[in-house]
Amino acid sequence: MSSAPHIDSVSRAAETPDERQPYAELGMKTDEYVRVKHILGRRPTSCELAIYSVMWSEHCSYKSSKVHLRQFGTKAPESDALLVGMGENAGVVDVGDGWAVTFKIESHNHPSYVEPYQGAATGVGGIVRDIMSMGARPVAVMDSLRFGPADAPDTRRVLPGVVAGIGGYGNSLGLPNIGGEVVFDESYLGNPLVNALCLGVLRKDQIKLATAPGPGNKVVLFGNRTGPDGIGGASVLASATFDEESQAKRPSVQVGDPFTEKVLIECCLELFAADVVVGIQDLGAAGVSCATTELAAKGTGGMDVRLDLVPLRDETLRPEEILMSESQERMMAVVTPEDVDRFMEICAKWDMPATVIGEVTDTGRLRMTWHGELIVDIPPGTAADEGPVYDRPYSRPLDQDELQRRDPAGLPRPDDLRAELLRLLGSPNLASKEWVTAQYDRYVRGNTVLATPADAGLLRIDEVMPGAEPSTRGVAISTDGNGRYTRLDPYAGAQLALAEAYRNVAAVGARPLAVTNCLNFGSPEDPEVMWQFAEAVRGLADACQTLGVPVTGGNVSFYNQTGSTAILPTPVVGVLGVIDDVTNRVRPGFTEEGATVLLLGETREEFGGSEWAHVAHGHLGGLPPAVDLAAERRLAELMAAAAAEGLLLASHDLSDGGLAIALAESCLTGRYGCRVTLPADPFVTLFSESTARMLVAVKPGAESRFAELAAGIAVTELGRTGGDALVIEDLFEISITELRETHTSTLPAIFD
Amino acid sequence: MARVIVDVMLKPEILDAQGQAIARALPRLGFTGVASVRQGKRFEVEIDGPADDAALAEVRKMAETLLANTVIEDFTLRVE
Amino acid sequence: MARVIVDVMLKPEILDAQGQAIARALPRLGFTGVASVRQGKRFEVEIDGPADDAALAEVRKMAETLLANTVIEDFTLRVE
Amino acid sequence: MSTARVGVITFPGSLDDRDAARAVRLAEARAVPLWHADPDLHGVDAVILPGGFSYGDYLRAGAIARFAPVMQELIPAARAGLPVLGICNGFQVLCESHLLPGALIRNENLHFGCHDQRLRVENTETAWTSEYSPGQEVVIPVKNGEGRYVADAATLSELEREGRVVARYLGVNPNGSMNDIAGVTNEAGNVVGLMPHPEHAIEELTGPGTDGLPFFTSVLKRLVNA
Ligand SMILES: Nc1ncnc2c1ncn2[C@@H]1O[C@H](COP(=O)(O)OP(=O)(O)O)[C@@H](O)[C@H]1O
Ligand SMILES: [Mg+2]
Repeated sequence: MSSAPHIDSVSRAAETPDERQPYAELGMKTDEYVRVKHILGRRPTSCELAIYSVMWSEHCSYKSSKVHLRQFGTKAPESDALLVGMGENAGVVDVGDGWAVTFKIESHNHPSYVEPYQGAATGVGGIVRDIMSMGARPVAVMDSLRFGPADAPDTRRVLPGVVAGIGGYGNSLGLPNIGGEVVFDESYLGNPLVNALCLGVLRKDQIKLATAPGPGNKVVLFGNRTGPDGIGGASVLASATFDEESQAKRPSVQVGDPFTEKVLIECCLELFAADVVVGIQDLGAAGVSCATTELAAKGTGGMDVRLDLVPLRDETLRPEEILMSESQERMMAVVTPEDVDRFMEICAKWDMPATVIGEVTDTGRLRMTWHGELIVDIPPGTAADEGPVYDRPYSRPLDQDELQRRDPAGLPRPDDLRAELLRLLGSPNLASKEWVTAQYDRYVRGNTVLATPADAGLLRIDEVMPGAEPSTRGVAISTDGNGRYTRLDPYAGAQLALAEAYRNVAAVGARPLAVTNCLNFGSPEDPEVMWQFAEAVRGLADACQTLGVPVTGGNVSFYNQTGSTAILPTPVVGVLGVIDDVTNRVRPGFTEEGATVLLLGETREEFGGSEWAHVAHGHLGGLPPAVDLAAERRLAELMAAAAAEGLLLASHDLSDGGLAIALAESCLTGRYGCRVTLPADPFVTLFSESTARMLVAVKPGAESRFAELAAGIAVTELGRTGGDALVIEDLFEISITELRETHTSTLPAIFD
Repeated sequence: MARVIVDVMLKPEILDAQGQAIARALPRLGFTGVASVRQGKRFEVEIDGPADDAALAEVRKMAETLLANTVIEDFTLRVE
Repeated sequence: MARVIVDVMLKPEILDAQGQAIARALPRLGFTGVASVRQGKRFEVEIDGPADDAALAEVRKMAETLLANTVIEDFTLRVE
Repeated sequence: MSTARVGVITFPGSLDDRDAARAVRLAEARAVPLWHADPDLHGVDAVILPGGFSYGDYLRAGAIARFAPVMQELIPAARAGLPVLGICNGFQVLCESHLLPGALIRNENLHFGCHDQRLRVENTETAWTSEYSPGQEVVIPVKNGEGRYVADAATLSELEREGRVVARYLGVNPNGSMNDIAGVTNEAGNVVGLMPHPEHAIEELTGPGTDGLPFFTSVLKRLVNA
């Protein structure tokens, strides 16, 4: 290539110390740029600038959130289960019998707004590769989604594309989708949230880490070739460096290739099984820049890379663009020289392109060359770990007090409770999500014990990998988040998200063990948003400590706002639990007649941020329901004990829409109705959203044993299962047919 | 009545996984001499009136908003 | 180097659900005057040599065996 | 465990191959993995082509898999009477290979759909359905994006006349299949293609029931009696 004059080499950088560089256009602050110069003792080359600008971006460096996220570590509860904590691609939890699981949730919000299908698809692809890079087999996915009002025209553009993208990608990978959320609110209209979670399983002694130790070891890039994907931002770099003609417009979106990802999964697992991988890292945001700097920083400390060896889809790509490309379905591995042949053989079996592009060194420098010229020479840790850290100012929003004073207690209450129940049941947030979930494969791999509409997804982990020990265990997982609660009180709101996910996992009979989270907020440069963020993190960290479930990892998504209006602060929390004998799981739904229906926990008059206030009055104000972590914990212990003894026919946690919705859904899922009597004020009993509550149906004959176990918990006997209607004595009845019609027609009417 | 053909192809810089999968399969099937394959979509739009400028402008708008996803695809129009 | 275009459309007797869905959506988006829409596939096959008879015969075979399923689809070839 | 050996082919992009193998084991036969690139059936007594998206189904479902080396062995063997079951993507591959008539195209509603589906087993004479009773109603998951069975009028009436529709959708037709067809067989009854996934209905714990198991025990019985 005769392009030598265009290459901004290290020596050229040294000779032209004052050349103007487009650091500001790349999102870098002047002091950050000055710091890079200081680190290098000269101006960076354009390739080095590319690396620092992306590694020090909010997305990769967590510069605004780091000071707060530390609490997840400092407040972490003691846990024997945690094998790998925060700071790696994903946390790893010991689930017994020699097995471990890894899980993490990540956002792909903005790309999904720009191009819903591909944005959501590549969101799934990215989180799956994170899980693979821990040495695990990905075994399930979940998706937590937020959209503008269901009937808004733009929601009709975004939602079907997002759902098709998640299904199109996840289904093609053979990963069952075992749960998630779909929530509608005005605030997400220009900022939908697409958070994808992946769960992986591995043998406890086979954890892989993103590290490149051992000088002389080879660095292998494998998977799809590198193209100009997602490097819209790099074009400014191009304009400073390149001639006109190479400035062809670069796409800012990435497109997914799920077939290649599926083959990549199988290929990686075979590489792991053959034990030919020393360290491994997925290529996600910041692509080669991120993989090389992070691998080198965590390993022996040095790496030499020949960037011109990176296989390209588009031969006109420049080194800066290669460094920033976000082409999907790529991985980077560190392999000993003796194992390279075997490594390549396995890749060839799977038809997976693989190329040695460099070598681990002990120089403490990441060096890259382009056709023989040195274009990068940096200490990798300075890019990967020593990015800027901001303690951004925060302040309680001016309207917070007024918002909290706007108490829903004074809202007019309905006379016709039957109509009110149906109105809520058919409202977009509470209506059946089958239109969405039917587009996801929940059966593939044959280990799905519970999926939609169960409170938590549940997988049996037996026979996940060939030659594994038998195990009777199952892993349950749920994600939850409530932006309205969090808006009213971010500290409590994050705790309520955790409490709900924890309760959902308990509902199926599993013991909650560990937490992941995705924190979706507006701009961190807005002190009021920053306050929401700080409060949410503090609340979550405190609650995790109290409940004894450590945060193992997560993701922060800032700048979710349209103009100066931020989304509702939306921490999404995933809780993972274990059930020792998966056949003891408790199912949702009244599947038999004659079981005693009990309400566990206390109901108070709590309507702040409730679905009722939202649907009936478009009202948001007051305080969210009270958090009672001790009660959540007791409830979870009761559920685990009752499940283990096989006392329960059915269970369903109470959350949005309260008891009314829990009863209706239990009738719908199980095909039997029930006849119940309300103990107190019918309106409050039906629609309040008090926490730490569960609806259970106890098997005939097990009542007294259950009562023994439930000592210390408020238990209200409501009635019995049976019949083909939901009957509320002295008030009303609704046939299951009518419930179903109301519940299932809302989304199809909008999206078909 | 007239027929307008709208051809929609992925922008050249976007990964064409479909075309790539076909191109990779060809040698296995004994087809050699193919440098590359790209896969796109073809729409046949039958319009009620003649394919005059106004009608074509209408179809162009249709292509832009519905038939093609201009974030990742280019399209061309022709009257058949 | 030459480029051969292979257009593949469902046989007319097979219900084209994609085309119909588009046709149904058009009036909602304010497009009138469209009688029908059909959706098919378009392949751009770049061949190494010239598009002579032998090469075209090769591409035709490729279309018959791989690019189209002649049980349900028709195809046409043209050099661009 | 019987000594019958049932091969399960893995193509790149196959997804339900482990599920099919599990079903074979639960039916008490031995599951033998077969690899797309290995042109050898390793002497198996029957073959299952599992669900998934072979080669991503990027061109057309099953279009590329049909040309895999293992298919060059399988196609003549199936013509000679080897029992072959194609599930979902496997059904698509069998149609593309012309072992079964017709084709499977994009669902009428254009969505991928995953449902617990009611079906009626219409033909219990095939290698894979003899353990059902004629007209038996079962619930088995369907999940597909290109599951709409189509064939020309002559083929369709021939299939109906000869009783070669193996199973039909009851209630809502999930994909717009002609005549509610969920599965068909060849003339000899040894090759069966099925859109629903019986391998996902073999255990109470993980499926909507165990209605799918007889597909796998049927072939076993046939092999043991052979
Ligand atoms: N909200 C959070 N809570 C806990 N850990 C977090 C959070 N956000 C990010 N992290 C951790 O910071 C590290 C870097 O995150 P990220 O950049 O998303 O990982 P990756 O580089 O694998 O994509 C990870 O270990 C991640 O788990
Ligand atoms: Mg990662």
